[in-house]
Amino acid sequence: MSGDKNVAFELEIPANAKYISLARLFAGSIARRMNFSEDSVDDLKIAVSEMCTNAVVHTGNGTAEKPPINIRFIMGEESLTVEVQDRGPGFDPRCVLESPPSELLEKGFGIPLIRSLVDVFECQSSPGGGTKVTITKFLPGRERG
Amino acid sequence: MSGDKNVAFELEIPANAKYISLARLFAGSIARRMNFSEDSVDDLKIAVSEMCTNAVVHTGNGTAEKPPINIRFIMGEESLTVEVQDRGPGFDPRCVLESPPSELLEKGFGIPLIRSLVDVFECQSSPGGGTKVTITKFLPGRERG
Amino acid sequence: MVDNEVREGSELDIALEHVGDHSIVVLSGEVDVYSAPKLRDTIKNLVEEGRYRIVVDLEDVAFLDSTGLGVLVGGLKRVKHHQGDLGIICNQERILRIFRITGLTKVFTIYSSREDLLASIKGA
Amino acid sequence: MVDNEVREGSELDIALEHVGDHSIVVLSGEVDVYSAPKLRDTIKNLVEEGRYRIVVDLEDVAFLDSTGLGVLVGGLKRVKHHQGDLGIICNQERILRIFRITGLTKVFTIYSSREDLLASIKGA
Ligand SMILES: Nc1ncnc2c1ncn2[C@@H]1O[C@H](COP(=O)(O)OP(=O)(O)O)[C@@H](O)[C@H]1O
Ligand SMILES: Nc1ncnc2c1ncn2[C@@H]1O[C@H](COP(=O)(O)OP(=O)(O)O)[C@@H](O)[C@H]1O
Repeated sequence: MSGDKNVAFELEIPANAKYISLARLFAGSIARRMNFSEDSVDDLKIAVSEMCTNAVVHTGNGTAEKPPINIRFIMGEESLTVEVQDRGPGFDPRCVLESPPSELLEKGFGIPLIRSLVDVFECQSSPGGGTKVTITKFLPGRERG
Repeated sequence: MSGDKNVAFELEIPANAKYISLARLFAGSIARRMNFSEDSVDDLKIAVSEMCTNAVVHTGNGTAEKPPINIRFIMGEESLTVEVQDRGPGFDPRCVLESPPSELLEKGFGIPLIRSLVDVFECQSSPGGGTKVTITKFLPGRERG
Repeated sequence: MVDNEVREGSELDIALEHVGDHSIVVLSGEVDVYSAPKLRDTIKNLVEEGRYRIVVDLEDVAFLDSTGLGVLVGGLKRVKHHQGDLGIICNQERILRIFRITGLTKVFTIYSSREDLLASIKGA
Repeated sequence: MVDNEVREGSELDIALEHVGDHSIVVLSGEVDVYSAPKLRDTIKNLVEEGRYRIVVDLEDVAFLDSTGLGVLVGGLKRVKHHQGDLGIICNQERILRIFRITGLTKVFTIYSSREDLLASIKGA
């Protein structure tokens, strides 16, 4: 896949938990075609799955006619960037945990997990404005330019 | 996957031959989740591949900054519909062969093959206006209402 | 060429086995936000039946995400309430990693195999 | 759980074998508009080397589309020009079907296995 600069793929799925596996599968296929290692493919599948899960859960998970989730994959020469955009209620990203919770909680693992599996994590959200989470993972030996 | 009416997925891929396999893979995954038989999954993968091939080839197959190909999957309760839209030169669909060519030609197999693998085939195109090809395949026992 | 992609489809199969007072919950497939409620219900039912020694076998799990972790932590809390325990059987690095990153290797008893579990039940 | 989805990636591997005056082109992977040129070049090179008895082994092909058919027909025309032949080895229904639908089962000599081909070479 060399010689391409920033090839983009877009995927739109219904805001419903049962279709997250398709996004994950697609993420894995793209990562494999970029020759990421099988470990990195796994990392990316988990990260994309977590991003989509948050997007779907906070958009109401198929409760009614909910706006779909948009996923954008940008294949660079040295990295894969994935953006997941929802049109849910949004939130204040400053409230998000940087690392897993210290008490024994049943939630709050998502974002810390994503952070530890990818090289760049960004979250644009504001209450009422939907959320866009962007991650980037570099091919080996290509980290941070 | 029952209980859903017309769930739609959208996929946008660059107009480049090397990404057609991703569209095919995605088509297969959707078809399997709808419980199409493995034979029908194959039929759909071939049909989608042929549709994307025509779209990509006639949009210049990655020769320059070409507009992407849009693929829409509509999961109905009884059928899967796939639309492939390109922004290529378009053509007069009346010129297309209904069945495989009778002389030994190296081309012209695409559309006859699609037609024979799916239940409904539609082509909207006009010279200069891009092309949208739509196919539908019914789940077994659900053919033509 | 076998095509296993079909099995990547967030399908989760759950089988139950009882060994002495231990209940083994054998998972196969993918544990994500779509399939996790099935696991949550299974554990909840066991606890309601008074079975507080639960071991979840993750050897055939192809994918596990934070929702799956949450369900396991929830199960652990439930059984602890009754002086029980919830452990996992897992020898897959791709899955163990997720527990390690989230600090949960310290929280769950981890058996590296079915034999490992059975030996520990016998030894007890 | 083995994950073979990776192999669904329109990768085409081509190996060549020569048996007497026959050249066997062994394909594995997917033949589509992206990978077909590789097959076209392989056949073209054989013909340029004066090898006009070509058999394409499709047993390990997971996917073949109209572009692949076109390349095979092109190869057949080329070798016919030199009084040669281009056959296929294929026993996979999913692939044979494509030849049947397009009327090409009448055009290509089809061997159901490698043994079938070798027997016919010997018998000739
Ligand atoms: N897409 C989103 N839309 C709205 N809120 C979100 C979104 N993603 C994350 N959040 C907020 O961030 C919090 C932490 O997310 P996460 O770390 O994934 O854990 P969990 O989802 O288990 O709470 C969530 O509880 C939620 O309040
Ligand atoms: N998306 C498209 N854009 C423009 N022309 C198209 C498109 N799809 C098909 N065609 C026209 O229809 C013809 C027949 O297509 P097909 O049956 O797939 O065979 P082939 O592509 O091998 O010629 C093509 O040669 C082309 O002229």
